[in-house]
Amino acid sequence: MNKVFSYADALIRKPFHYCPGCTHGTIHRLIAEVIDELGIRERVVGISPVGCAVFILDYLRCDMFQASHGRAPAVATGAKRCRPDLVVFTYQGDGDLAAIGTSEIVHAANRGERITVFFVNNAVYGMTGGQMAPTSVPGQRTTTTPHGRNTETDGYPVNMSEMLAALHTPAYIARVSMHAPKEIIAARHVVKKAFEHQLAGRCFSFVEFLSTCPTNWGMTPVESLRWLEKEMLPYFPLGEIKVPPADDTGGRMP
Amino acid sequence: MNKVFSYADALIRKPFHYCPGCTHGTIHRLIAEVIDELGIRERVVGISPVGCAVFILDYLRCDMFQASHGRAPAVATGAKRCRPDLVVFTYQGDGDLAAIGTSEIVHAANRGERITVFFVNNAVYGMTGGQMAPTSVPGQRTTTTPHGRNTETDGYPVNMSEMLAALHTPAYIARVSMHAPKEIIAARHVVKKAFEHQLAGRCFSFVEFLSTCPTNWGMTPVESLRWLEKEMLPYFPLGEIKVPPADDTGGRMP
Amino acid sequence: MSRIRIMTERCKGCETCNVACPVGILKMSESLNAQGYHYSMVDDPSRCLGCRLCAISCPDLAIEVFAEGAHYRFFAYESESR
Amino acid sequence: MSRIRIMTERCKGCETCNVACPVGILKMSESLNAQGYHYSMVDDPSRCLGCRLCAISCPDLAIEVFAEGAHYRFFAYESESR
Amino acid sequence: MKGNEAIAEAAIRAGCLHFFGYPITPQSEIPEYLSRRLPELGGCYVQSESEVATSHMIYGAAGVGTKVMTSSSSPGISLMAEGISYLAGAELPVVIVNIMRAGPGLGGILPAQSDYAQTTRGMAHGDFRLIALAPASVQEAVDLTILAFDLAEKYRTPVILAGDGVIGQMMEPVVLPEATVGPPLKADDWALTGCVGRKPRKVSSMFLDPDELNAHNFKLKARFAEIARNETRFEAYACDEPLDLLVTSFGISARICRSAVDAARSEGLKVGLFRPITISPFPMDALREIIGRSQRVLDVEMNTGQMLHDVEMAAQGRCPIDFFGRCGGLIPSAEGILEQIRASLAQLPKGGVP
Amino acid sequence: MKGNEAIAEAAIRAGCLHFFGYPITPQSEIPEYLSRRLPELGGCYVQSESEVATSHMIYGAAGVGTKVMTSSSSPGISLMAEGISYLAGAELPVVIVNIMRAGPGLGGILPAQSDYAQTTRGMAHGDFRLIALAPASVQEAVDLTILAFDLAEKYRTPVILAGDGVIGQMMEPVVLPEATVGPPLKADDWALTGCVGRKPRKVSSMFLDPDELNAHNFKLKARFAEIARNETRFEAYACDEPLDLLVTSFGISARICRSAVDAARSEGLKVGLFRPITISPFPMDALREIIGRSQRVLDVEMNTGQMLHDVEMAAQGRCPIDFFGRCGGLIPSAEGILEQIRASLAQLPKGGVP
Amino acid sequence: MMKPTTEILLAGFGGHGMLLSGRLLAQAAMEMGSQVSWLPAYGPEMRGGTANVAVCIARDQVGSPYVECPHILVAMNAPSFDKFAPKVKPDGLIVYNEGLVPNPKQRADCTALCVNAQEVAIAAGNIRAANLVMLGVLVGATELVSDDAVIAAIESEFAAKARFIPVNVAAYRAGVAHGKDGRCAQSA
Amino acid sequence: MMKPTTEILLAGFGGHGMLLSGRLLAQAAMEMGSQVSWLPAYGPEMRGGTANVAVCIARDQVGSPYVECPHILVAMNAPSFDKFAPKVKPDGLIVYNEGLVPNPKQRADCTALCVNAQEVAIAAGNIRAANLVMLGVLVGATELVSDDAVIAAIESEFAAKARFIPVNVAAYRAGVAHGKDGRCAQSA
Ligand SMILES: Cc1ncc(C[n+]2csc(CCOP(=O)(O)OP(=O)(O)O)c2C)c(N)n1
Ligand SMILES: Cc1ncc(C[n+]2csc(CCOP(=O)(O)OP(=O)(O)O)c2C)c(N)n1
Ligand code: SF4
Ligand code: SF4
Ligand code: SF4
Ligand code: SF4
Ligand code: SF4
Ligand code: SF4
Ligand SMILES: [Mg+2]
Ligand SMILES: [Mg+2]
Repeated sequence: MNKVFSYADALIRKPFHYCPGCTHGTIHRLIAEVIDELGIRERVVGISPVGCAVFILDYLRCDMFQASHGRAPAVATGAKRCRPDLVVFTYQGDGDLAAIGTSEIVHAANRGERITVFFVNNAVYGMTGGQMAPTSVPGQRTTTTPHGRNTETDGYPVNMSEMLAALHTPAYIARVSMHAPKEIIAARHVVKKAFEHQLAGRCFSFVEFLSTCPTNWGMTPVESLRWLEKEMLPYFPLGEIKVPPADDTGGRMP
Repeated sequence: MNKVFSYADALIRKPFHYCPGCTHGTIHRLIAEVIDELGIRERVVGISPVGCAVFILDYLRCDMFQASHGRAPAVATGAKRCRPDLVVFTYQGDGDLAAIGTSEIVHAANRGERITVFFVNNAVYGMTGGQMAPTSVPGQRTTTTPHGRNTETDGYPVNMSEMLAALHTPAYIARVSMHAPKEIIAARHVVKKAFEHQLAGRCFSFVEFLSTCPTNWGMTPVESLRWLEKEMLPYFPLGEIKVPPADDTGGRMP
Repeated sequence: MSRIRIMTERCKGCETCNVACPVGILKMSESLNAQGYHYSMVDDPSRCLGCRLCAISCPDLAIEVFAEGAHYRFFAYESESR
Repeated sequence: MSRIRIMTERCKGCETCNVACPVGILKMSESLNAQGYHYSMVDDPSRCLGCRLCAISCPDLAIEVFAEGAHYRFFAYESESR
Repeated sequence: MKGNEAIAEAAIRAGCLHFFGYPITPQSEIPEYLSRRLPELGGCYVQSESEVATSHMIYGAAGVGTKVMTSSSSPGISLMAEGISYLAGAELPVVIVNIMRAGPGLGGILPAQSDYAQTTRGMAHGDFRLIALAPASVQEAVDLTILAFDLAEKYRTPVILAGDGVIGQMMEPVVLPEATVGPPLKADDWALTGCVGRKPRKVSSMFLDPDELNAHNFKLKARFAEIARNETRFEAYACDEPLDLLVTSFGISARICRSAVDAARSEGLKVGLFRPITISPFPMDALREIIGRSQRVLDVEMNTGQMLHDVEMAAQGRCPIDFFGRCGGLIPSAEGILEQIRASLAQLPKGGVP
Repeated sequence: MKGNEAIAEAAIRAGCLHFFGYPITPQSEIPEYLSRRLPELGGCYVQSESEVATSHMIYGAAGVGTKVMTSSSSPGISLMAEGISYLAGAELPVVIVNIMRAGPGLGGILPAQSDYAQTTRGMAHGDFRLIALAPASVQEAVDLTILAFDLAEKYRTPVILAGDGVIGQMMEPVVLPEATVGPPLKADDWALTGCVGRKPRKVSSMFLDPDELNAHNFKLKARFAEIARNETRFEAYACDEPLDLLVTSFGISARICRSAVDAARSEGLKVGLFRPITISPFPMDALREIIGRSQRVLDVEMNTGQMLHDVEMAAQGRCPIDFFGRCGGLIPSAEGILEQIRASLAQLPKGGVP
Repeated sequence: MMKPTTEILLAGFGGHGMLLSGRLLAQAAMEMGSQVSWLPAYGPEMRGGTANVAVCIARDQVGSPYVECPHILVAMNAPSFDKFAPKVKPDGLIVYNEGLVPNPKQRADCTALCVNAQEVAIAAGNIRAANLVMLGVLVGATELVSDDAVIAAIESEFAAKARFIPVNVAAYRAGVAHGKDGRCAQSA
Repeated sequence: MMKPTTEILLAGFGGHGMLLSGRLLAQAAMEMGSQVSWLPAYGPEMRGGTANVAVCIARDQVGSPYVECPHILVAMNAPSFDKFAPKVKPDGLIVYNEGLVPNPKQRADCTALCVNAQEVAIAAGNIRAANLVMLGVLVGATELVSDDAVIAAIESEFAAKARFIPVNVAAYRAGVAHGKDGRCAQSA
């Protein structure tokens, strides 16, 4: 019999330290599979965030930076501007990208850095123990919203993909989810497209993953897949939010 | 004869230090006039930025903070949360608000702080001598874009109003211009509306002013009014970009 | 009957009022004020409409406008309530 | 003919594969693995479609899938070019 | 009570009902606790988007006359540097808690004392020094939190409570002040509260006239000198007689040293312990006096030797100084320190070691 | 050449073709100059959105093996604090120019030396010290810029060029190195360049194992000690004989002191000048030796007394130290310093003043 | 066994609940008028990895809250046993879980006590109460604190989830019985 | 007049171009083999306010580039004159613009030279070249640098806008003539 599904080469064969059911692992795998598929592992420099996914450093078989909390897009800018031949991506959580790193992501997008950003939105600060994130949904209980996120004092969840899509410069912005196999399959194609835009010299590609945090959501992994679908999708609709125009030849959009 | 146009009380009668033709002065005046008209001078706390308009500190007859570069919305958050009875506004340039202060403005907007933000977009870093701003237009020559802003390396101008309007929370976002008397008149009404939203307890109102910087644009004041109209308007369309729904009663939007 | 008063010493010679005046009665002085600027002057005061556009446009608050009796408002600037 | 292999020691017992399997042939073990988790097991291997959905959903890379000969692909996952 | 929670509750008892902060290990219990309590008490908890923003939120809060606190840990404190300089320049009373962890960079999340130099000397650009208090127990964390608010108000200055992961994470019984909520800030004569019936005010750190800024800086310097005169605090433990060895240490490591010193004294060794409570202003004179009657000094820190600099300054070369540092999250054990005490004593030319 | 432009051109001559920065007075000529020159030379100039971002852009740039520089002024440097700690922790060679202005807070934009303590001690959280070089002329700014790149590469550490508004704004003739563009960074053995034919690498400051982080910190400490042994630089001017008064000063104020010392010597006064060129590591031993043969010390700074701390450390209480500081944008004049020299000499118990 | 300060280290995996056992012990001692400290050693991961906690109980002041060489070790699993048993002070006590410590390397100079915590917990009603069994063994063997004080601490800890109180108390009592028994004890 | 270091302060309003005059002077001196420094005092405002620059010319090394008490003051307007004239060193030289300094408070111990810079500049072809007139007076009176060196500096400064060279040179030469003349000179 043939193996029809196995490890990606770009993944180091070391068990993930993530909590049971945490979809960070799935997202790592998708990225690794696409790196393999595109044959770019030796050109890739990845940038890990501060957040649970800081450990992606230890899981990918390619050159990796560890960036400070929120600043991965700035690190990516420095790396890519100096070595345009590299394929540069960041991997960031919602605290990292949508809170402390807001400036860096907005301006990397707006300058049109030729990088790819993977944004893992699990609606909570995972690593630090489950505080409210800017992407927490209304009513969501976290360790700093004991009675649920109150829109009167905390506002509504920030929708980074739409916000970045309101800028003129960036080439590709899409949102995918990890809550069901068919969404994971769709996500894989989106990851590939995002890298392909970078390889084609197009500026800034961005993929938002809706992801689970069973531990801090206080649910079983299967419950959290359901919760993601039911509670997060209404605030974070899936799909390609911005794509380069059909006649784009690789430079900026007109 | 009756005086039909004169100083606002909320303005200190001290000549502006701004360059000839700089429309910062006009914007100061509009704000002062509306403060007078609404009779709120003694409840107002204003927050000055770092930029040419840092000196608004010396021109308004109300309590004033000086905030660090870009952080005025955070200062406003601190002030308003602790003293909800105050009427709090920030006054910020494009370097201040659209570059270094991106995080602070996005999150003040997204938390729905009950403050009013006046954003003066003159497409350049005025105070520091004319470097490129995130809002500089393609081809615009500045001291750090000697051959004009190059969209291939610097991206397109960031459109803050549209970007913030992509968020769910903020109540009111509008863009006005200083390039002609009729626009100034329109701007005055918008300034008033913005304050009124705050007074009605609605969250976050935001007014973007297109403004001139004759000195750093290297033009006469009259030329710069024309340049604003011709070069900036295409990237920064005027109008109300986000308004509360008609049935809004003063709280959050639904 | 309307008239404007230009506070010459506040004027920075930007000419914004000159282009704002719908009847074109403003021009710049030959001589310099103490700040070293050519300042704005009214050429033909009798034609002033009292429309306030010059004052509204002046970035340096150098213009006041006066009008006789119940002044006809060409447009709303301040709220009527005032 | 298809079959899957669950690397029991990598399994963290999250049950994601259980709900992903379209034919419902996966279930959790009674006993614990060395990490202390109930692990996923195949209940009725003969019914496995080789659809890969379990493996695709597993966050911990604990499942490999094998198929006989030219495997019928239910959907595109990897690019065909590979 | 857990140290972090004790600090949070102490702040409330000191009258602080407004907190702005960003999550970071190992201090997250402080915001978590306050996010629950403050709204109940009519105050506010705001989770900021970053520590940069936090430092300016407390600037706004203090500027309108509010007792306010934030807390963070090492990397977060670095991000507040510019804001702290503004707070110092504008003379705003705020309390900033730093539950230190191991650096530099991301480092690790385990306890350390690696921000001593930053806290006491070079917190940010410009001429200013801050008050910094270093507790050695949960009870002292409570007492110093309350003192921090008092000093901030009295001298119109930011005050740093310099704890570490051990203080933050450990549980000990504590006695809290009786009052459930302390008094508000006295700021009638300078806060921005709307200019009803008075002239408008400014809160600003901008002085474009160099003479004014020069005078402002020397005023701040004089104020710090006054603080040094009035508020310097330290613990001199078993330091009454001439010593063969003086152990110097601050915060939690001093607490551990105390066990080691006890053990050493029970062996008959002439060993004392000097612990600055105000690590800034540093109790220079007091330490110098005790060093003056010590044969040798052993400085113990959970870093590579930062307070060491101040100890050397106090010693003025008058006696040899040994250093024992564990960092990166390692905590020196009383046993390890005792061993080091013996090693230091063994260096003494004559006597000292029985 | 204007100081800022000279620094910019010197960086190019040192082989730096990549610059990331955010505008701030009084250093804006550096980015302006480089925004023109670097693209011509095939390098890049990127205007960042903030100094926070800048410090991480240079982290990315250096991490892929690029010679890189940024420049800023005091408040902007504070915003880089966290980033600098990461750079230090990850051992990345970068050059950071600080054209200091008056603080704290917004302060003013005129020249000052008010970031000495920050630069030399407490730049950020965590255990690390940096190399900091303080030029006293435009020529020296050029030389030290080039040296900064060398030292950064040799010791894999960030290096601070600590200038001030005077150095940045003044014009003086300079001699530049012949090479138009210097060599690239040697980073073959650690940079992230894509893992072709080798194992993947990491650039990180994270060490979750406390033993590893402890070892890392002590390694960094040992490296700094090595730097102190090898690279400490100073100028001792007219210090050969025993002195009635030793003037200590750094950077531009030392240059002004030199005129005052010249004038004093021409009056027959026994006055010398000690100027650290590496303000970090500080030339402690050299200064201590000279103070050993001086009656009195006069420390002159454009702040309220920051290097003073190091001078006191060197003096170890052996002789009285006077301080003369002007700050907030005020520049001490040679005449003013001369007066102060006379006043200090007048304090001497006997002799010294003719 | 009571010293001026008694230093106890409780160690296990992240999910084992040793931090809670330690907290109950500290709480009980405090109620009985002792000075106590409770210091967890935490890791960056939310789950997995060893988690241990140092509890010091003193008549007067607790000196160092950090314990490298405890008087008493309570080890839930093999990694904890292997890491900390060698550090126990001479004449110390080691309580370990024989279910998860298959090959204990015994110390000649210490007393050892063992119990199959999971088994006892299952018998008491819930495998997850194994940490309370361990605590019970410790208290049964040392009488550091009174059963009443521990049970009061359990009741206040689970006040919000009262249905868990009985099984935890049962597990604790079962542990105490084992501890008093001194099962599998071997003295130096 | 040549000292080991000659310290010159050129002062005026922001738009007056005194910084440029100073730069040309420094450039010329440098070309002639002297050591020089040029240090502007800048303000936060883009326009308005006084703007002044210190130029030091030395045979060897320039000591302090910061000049509080200059040997020579070139004052374009009254505020500059009033602020700096009292600080000029005894036996110093003060060049001022009589057009904008209506009531000069003369120093008994200094030489004063005056010119109506704007008038002379208008005569030379452009009122904005008044700064060159002032420079010319200074050089004419002191011969600190040669005319050729100054003119070379002007030419390189305006290389990109060559059409401005003639008027600037003319204004400079007119200033030199006035300086040599010693018009309105009054010695101590
Ligand atoms: C400057 C700074 N502030 C705060 C922290 C603490 N911190 C570590 S991870 C994190 C947030 C993690 O949340 P997210 O980015 O959503 O990632 P997740 O763990 O949820 O994947 C925070 C606040 C830090 N390390 N540095
Ligand atoms: C942290 C920090 N960085 C940079 C500066 C320098 N700076 C002062 S004003 C300014 C930009 C001004 O531009 P803008 O905000 O557009 O205001 P404008 O002057 O154009 O009105 C900058 C970069 C500063 N003061 N502080
Ligand atoms: S805490 Fe949440 S995000 Fe982090 S590993 Fe666990 S489940 Fe995943
Ligand atoms: S520099 Fe520009 S923005 Fe600043 S005052 Fe002058 S014209 Fe206005
Ligand atoms: S009021 Fe109207 S008409 Fe009269 S001068 Fe002004 S703009 Fe012209
Ligand atoms: S708009 Fe005002 S400042 Fe400008 S020219 Fe007219 S009066 Fe003068
Ligand atoms: S391959 Fe498909 S059918 Fe087979 S076990 Fe997995 S999910 Fe079920
Ligand atoms: S999805 Fe993977 S980890 Fe989860 S139960 Fe199935 S095999 Fe185990
Ligand atoms: Mg998250
Ligand atoms: Mg601007």
